[in-house]
Amino acid sequence: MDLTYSEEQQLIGQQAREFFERECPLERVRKAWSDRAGLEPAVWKRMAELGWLGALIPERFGGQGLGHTDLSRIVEEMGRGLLPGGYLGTLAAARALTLAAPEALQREVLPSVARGERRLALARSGEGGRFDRLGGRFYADEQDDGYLLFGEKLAVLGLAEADQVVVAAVLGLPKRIAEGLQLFLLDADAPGVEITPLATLESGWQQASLRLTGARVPRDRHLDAAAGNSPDVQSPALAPVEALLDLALAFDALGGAQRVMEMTVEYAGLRTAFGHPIGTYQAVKHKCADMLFAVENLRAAATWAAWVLDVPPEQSGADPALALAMTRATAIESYDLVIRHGTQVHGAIAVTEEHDLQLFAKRAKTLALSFGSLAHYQERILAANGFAPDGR
Amino acid sequence: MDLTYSEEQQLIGQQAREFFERECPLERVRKAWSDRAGLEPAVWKRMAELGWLGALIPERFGGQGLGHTDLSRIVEEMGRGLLPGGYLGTLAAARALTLAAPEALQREVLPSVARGERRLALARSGEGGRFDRLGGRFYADEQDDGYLLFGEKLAVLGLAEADQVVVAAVLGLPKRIAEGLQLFLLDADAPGVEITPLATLESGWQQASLRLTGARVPRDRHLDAAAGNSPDVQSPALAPVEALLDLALAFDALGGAQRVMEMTVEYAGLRTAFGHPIGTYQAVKHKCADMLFAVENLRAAATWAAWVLDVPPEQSGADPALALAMTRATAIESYDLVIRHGTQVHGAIAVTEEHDLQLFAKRAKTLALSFGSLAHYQERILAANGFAPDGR
Amino acid sequence: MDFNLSPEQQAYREQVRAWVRENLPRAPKPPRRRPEPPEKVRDRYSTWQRMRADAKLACVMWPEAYGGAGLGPVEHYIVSEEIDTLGVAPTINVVGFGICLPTVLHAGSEAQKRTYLPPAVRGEHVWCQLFSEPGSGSDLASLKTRAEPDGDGWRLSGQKIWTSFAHHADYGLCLARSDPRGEKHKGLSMFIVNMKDPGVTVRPIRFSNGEHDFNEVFLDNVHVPGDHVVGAVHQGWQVAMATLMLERGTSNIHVLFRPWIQRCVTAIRDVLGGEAALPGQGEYRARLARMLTRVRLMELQGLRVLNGAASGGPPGPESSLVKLLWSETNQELAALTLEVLGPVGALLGGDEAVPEDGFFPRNWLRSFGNTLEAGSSEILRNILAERILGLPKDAGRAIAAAPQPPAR
Amino acid sequence: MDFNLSPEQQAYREQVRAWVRENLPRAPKPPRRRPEPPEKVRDRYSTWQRMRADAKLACVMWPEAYGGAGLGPVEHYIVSEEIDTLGVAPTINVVGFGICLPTVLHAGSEAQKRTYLPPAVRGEHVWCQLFSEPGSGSDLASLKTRAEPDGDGWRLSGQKIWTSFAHHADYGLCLARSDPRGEKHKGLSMFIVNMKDPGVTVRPIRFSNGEHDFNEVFLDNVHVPGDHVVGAVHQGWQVAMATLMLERGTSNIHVLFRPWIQRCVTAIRDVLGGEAALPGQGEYRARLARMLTRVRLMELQGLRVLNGAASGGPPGPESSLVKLLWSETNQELAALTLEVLGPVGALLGGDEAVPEDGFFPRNWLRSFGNTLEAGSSEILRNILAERILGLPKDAGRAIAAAPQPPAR
Repeated sequence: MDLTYSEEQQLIGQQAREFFERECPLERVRKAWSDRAGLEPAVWKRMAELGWLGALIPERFGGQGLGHTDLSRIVEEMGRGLLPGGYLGTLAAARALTLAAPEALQREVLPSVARGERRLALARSGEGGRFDRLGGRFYADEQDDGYLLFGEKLAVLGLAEADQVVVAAVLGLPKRIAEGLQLFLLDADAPGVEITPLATLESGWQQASLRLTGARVPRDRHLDAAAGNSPDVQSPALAPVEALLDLALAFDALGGAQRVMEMTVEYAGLRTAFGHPIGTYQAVKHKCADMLFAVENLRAAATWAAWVLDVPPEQSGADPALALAMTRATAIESYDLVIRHGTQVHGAIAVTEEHDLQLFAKRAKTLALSFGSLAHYQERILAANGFAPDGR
Repeated sequence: MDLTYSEEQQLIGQQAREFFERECPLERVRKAWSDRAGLEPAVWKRMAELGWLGALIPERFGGQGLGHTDLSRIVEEMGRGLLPGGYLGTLAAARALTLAAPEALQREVLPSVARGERRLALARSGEGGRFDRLGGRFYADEQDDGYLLFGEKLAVLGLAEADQVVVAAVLGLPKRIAEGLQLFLLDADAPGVEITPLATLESGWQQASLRLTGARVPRDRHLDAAAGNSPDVQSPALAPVEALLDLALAFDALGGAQRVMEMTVEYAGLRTAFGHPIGTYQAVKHKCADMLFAVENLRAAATWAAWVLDVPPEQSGADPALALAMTRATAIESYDLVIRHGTQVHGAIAVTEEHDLQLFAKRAKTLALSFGSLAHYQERILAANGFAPDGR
Repeated sequence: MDFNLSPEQQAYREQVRAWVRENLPRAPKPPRRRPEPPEKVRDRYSTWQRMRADAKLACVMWPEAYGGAGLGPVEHYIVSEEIDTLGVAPTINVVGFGICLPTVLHAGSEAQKRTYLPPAVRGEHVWCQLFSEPGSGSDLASLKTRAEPDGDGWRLSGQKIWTSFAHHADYGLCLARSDPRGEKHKGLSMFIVNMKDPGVTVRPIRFSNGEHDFNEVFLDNVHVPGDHVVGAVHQGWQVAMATLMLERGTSNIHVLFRPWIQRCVTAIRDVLGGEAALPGQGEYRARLARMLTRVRLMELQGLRVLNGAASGGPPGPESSLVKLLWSETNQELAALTLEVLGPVGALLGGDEAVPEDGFFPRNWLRSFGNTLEAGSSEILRNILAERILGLPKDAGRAIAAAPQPPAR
Repeated sequence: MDFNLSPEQQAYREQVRAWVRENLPRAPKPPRRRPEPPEKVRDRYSTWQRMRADAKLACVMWPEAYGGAGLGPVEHYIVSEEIDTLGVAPTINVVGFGICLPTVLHAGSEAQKRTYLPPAVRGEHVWCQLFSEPGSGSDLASLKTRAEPDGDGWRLSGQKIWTSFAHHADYGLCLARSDPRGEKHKGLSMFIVNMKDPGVTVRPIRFSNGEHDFNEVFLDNVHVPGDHVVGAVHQGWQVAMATLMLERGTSNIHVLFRPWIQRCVTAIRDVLGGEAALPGQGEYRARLARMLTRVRLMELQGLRVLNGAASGGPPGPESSLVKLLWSETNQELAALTLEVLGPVGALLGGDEAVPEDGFFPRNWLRSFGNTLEAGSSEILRNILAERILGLPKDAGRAIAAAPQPPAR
């Protein structure tokens, strides 16, 4: 047992914090939000040079071949710095390609991703357990020379800046849900691909809606071609990619929540009322304690979940789906509590545009709403504990 | 608009408080609980003399013909004093007789109830929206000369000491639920009536289980005979009796919660820690404020609900079912909060048998569990606000 | 026990409703474009307020001599319900009518009353409240703005914050330290400041949702004539407290929340009433039932306040309860609505699926302020525990009743 | 990052399991009748403890010289998981092993260690902790029990409360004021009191659910020999604190809650898995999912504490987090279970439908104590805020680390 980060992992975290503080401080985040511009290309390029865009990509394709715990050190700092842009979209889609795509396609796509020259997004049918347009609903109609893709999804992270998008679609049957999702790689500017940027609460993530009206995909861009084209075969990449995204979102929450807590504790020690620092009053003090409770619980869950993904299931003894569901549920509730208490302790100043706290509030709410609800993760927790679905 | 009690109502409340403090202080309540004896017969008799056993019974049958608000002044004090015994059972069953029974049966039963010579209980099929044995499940099989009653209910308030019991049963169809309940009066010692006293968390209420295995009821004890014996006809007495019980349970909670709050506030002002009364610490102080919030909200809801029952619907402009559902939901949540905060402020002493607070904790929990759950009332609130049932 | 209005009061309500039916069509129209330019906002406000004043449906509790209707709190409540909830015109003088002008009414000189009250009723002047300061929020009595004698008047210097609608205001009611030797709530005076005077600078503070109600106000050697002091010199704290006590029973703020609450409830019903099962809908239903109950409790506690005010007694604990109820209920309901909406709740626009042009996320952002403005939840709980339950004050602190900035 | 035990530690676990498999059948049998007479309780305890001691599976972290096994915190944790959770024998010496005897081990003289530790390991002696007093709970340092010099020893007089298992105890570890001039935590000394000595009276305190763990202990001029002082005279507070710090990392109390938590989860699953739809089941499911997550967090924070203890560092915030997690989770889960059970949850017996002989309502009553014992939730939040986050102390209060009575 060793619940500490390796020296290397500590260094990654430290480097990431310094990098984001220097290259993208909150003033730049604000500018990216108001311009809806995402991350500056120069910063993206430097992240590529640091190897972060290829963090999980195998070394033979120009990546770093790191593990989830290594990666988490970077993503936590992105959450702390509210890094704008579609990093998570590129991360998830590249992971899908790494896990499922034919060698040739990986060779074509991944090195340029790692070099920062190609941005990706991932659009899933059924994200967060919703099989409507909000959760995504895509299907692939087989043709002689490939597939035609149809369907839509309201909000896809990073899509507004993506060059290509990996779509998880049902094979053949528009009404079908849940099982048999397979992956396809589409060019963002291909015919039949409609991308509409959205005005969002958190304006950094480059979210856009995706509408596919018969977008053509040749067979060599069907990632799961080798797995067979039966509608019952689920892409083996899907579960690990979903787990990766859940993990990344949880670490983003951890970094943000930790920072809001620090801001709040500092303020509570300085601001006085009735002759004493407000931190001397238990109404404030216990809110701070509850923030610590929330943050440390999230840290405990998230570091555990990263480890679960890094080792084989027989070694962790844990169901990755349960570990990630608990971690995401904790992330949603912890970040929410930290934002509410942090705002209440700061007072009215925290509700103004000029205060940084509200930026974190917007990111936290988007994390809670856009990628699977608390209820979705709770149902997964119950399912993993032997409960039948709440169907009655 | 006048949201104050009349002078008479104030007097009733004052008289009731003094009476219960004198005639049944908490030491006697404790004894009644440990002996499982209910209220002392002498006290019951004196309550009859004060007119409280016939509070809602028409004057021509020896009652007082009071309204719900008048009655609430007594019941609130019963809750404050944790009065043991089956008062509420007698109250509800007598109300059912008053509203539904043929004149002759009323004349036979009600005067002796008002004189304190006859105790009643009420057993409903489907209490709290549950149509299993926990909520009650009775049906009446028609015969030439009357009905045979079958079915069972786990816990009936006051049944252990009742002479007679009013049973709400489905006509004819053992599988039928919800609609078409009609009322029957049974002697507690009749053949086919099985009454088993229960060991309960709150040991004063004389709860017992009722099992009917073909108990015979002559036609003149079928309260709703005039309404017809179709299984689609619901006894008109049922909704108002249910409302009366909900109201009484809410006022019982109000009286108890108010007293626990007073005990706690007094303790918080006296007990010191680290050189100050614990009431100076916001962790304690704000718990007390939340108790006040809970109690005053319950008072607002309960007094309104009593008024809603006292005036015609077109005058109150309110749906009695909604008013009572909101009141009971508030009663359950408020009493629960007061108990939890009261215990936490008192510290370990409140968890001991010798402390009075735990008596209130037991009564509060029984109020929350035994007569319709919080969820049941919440569903009724939604239904009254135009929501379809949560069936999916 | 009677929760109904008297027949006369019900007749008054019908009268108000009849006026609304007739005059609503003639009311100024809402803006086509947002944000609406300030002069348009002011125009709409003045036009509608003038219509109300002409019909004696503005400031109905004020004496007729000052432009009111000489009626009681129940009629005031009826007018709030029937007119204020319509959302016809911007509420840019809500603080003026709620705090500033009642202070003039209760503590001002006859000349001040005749000068300031009638034009305000007619919508000609807008007022703002210059109380809170950057370092003095809940602990208002620690304020630092100085008033120094200057000839027959005073010179005011300092910084105020959280000043609602200062960018529209003609006058500000300013609490400042007139006696530098006075500590805390001693040595303060209440001044009427002309917001157009030299030395007054207004800087906007935007909410996190982009709306602009609040401002910072900088006072730099602003000259205030001697007859602009309200009440006695150095008695500003007492003036503020007395007004606050009197007005607490008639704020009716919770009534203004009804439309917002209804929008949320409707949006939730639309989603939960849909065909598809939503993960978590059981919990959402339970929470909504709790909120619906809270809304009812808010109305009932509001009636208890009204009943107290109508019978002339001192305000009881109910006004603090009403504040806790509307603030916490609106905040929780705003958050619940987003959860029920799901992914679409995080969107402000760009897609036809976004309901009501992004109202719900903006409403959620704004609702954070509810538990801070007009008395923070923490201060209110202290008040309930200390004033109503009689618990001792916090160790090392002397609590003072802080006049609070009002809510939207 | 590695959440797994080392191969050696896993091998140790297998060894412990093998011993359990072999010896559990020979363990003393649970009582047929309840309440079990005290001497039977003691018998069962001693027999099982002796079996463990013979197998070197008791107090494994203590040096072999004093009856332990000289192993580390991880092995101690493994033994807790594999043996303590079995519920074989009553835990009447849990306070002795958790606080009293570690104090002797860390601060006692060599003679004291040799005298008291080995027989306790073998189950021959039971200890209790005489710290809390009626007027001194969270604020332990205000305790009033006096120790007056008496020849070569001391005379103790005072009243102690919340003394778990005093009715079984042979010895008590007593914190008393040896220097009457000392204020608060100065001038206290730590004494070993023979509970059978004249002047010691034990009065039971029953829980609201009828169980009896706690007692009041009256000390009336109890003579204590001079060599029964643990650590230096007047240094009792420091002795208590040092022990507490050392032991905080290895209490493993949360592990003991696993069986209770499992019973509740199973009961809930039984009801919610039934055929009929239950009103509110959606909300119950959400709350249960939250509780299941909390249980996992409790285990993870427990591992973080263990990891800290194993690496020899000073205990971090995790032990307070573990306390908050087990106490609040167990309490909420106990209440949720009753709600899910519905009407049958209010019954203690008298009907075959009552599950597990009324365990669940009794468990609910007992759970009220969880957020009070072993550090109240309020004290723990102060500790987290002040010691970890560095917030200032409460106005007018100097917080002191109070050694707390342990949980069941």
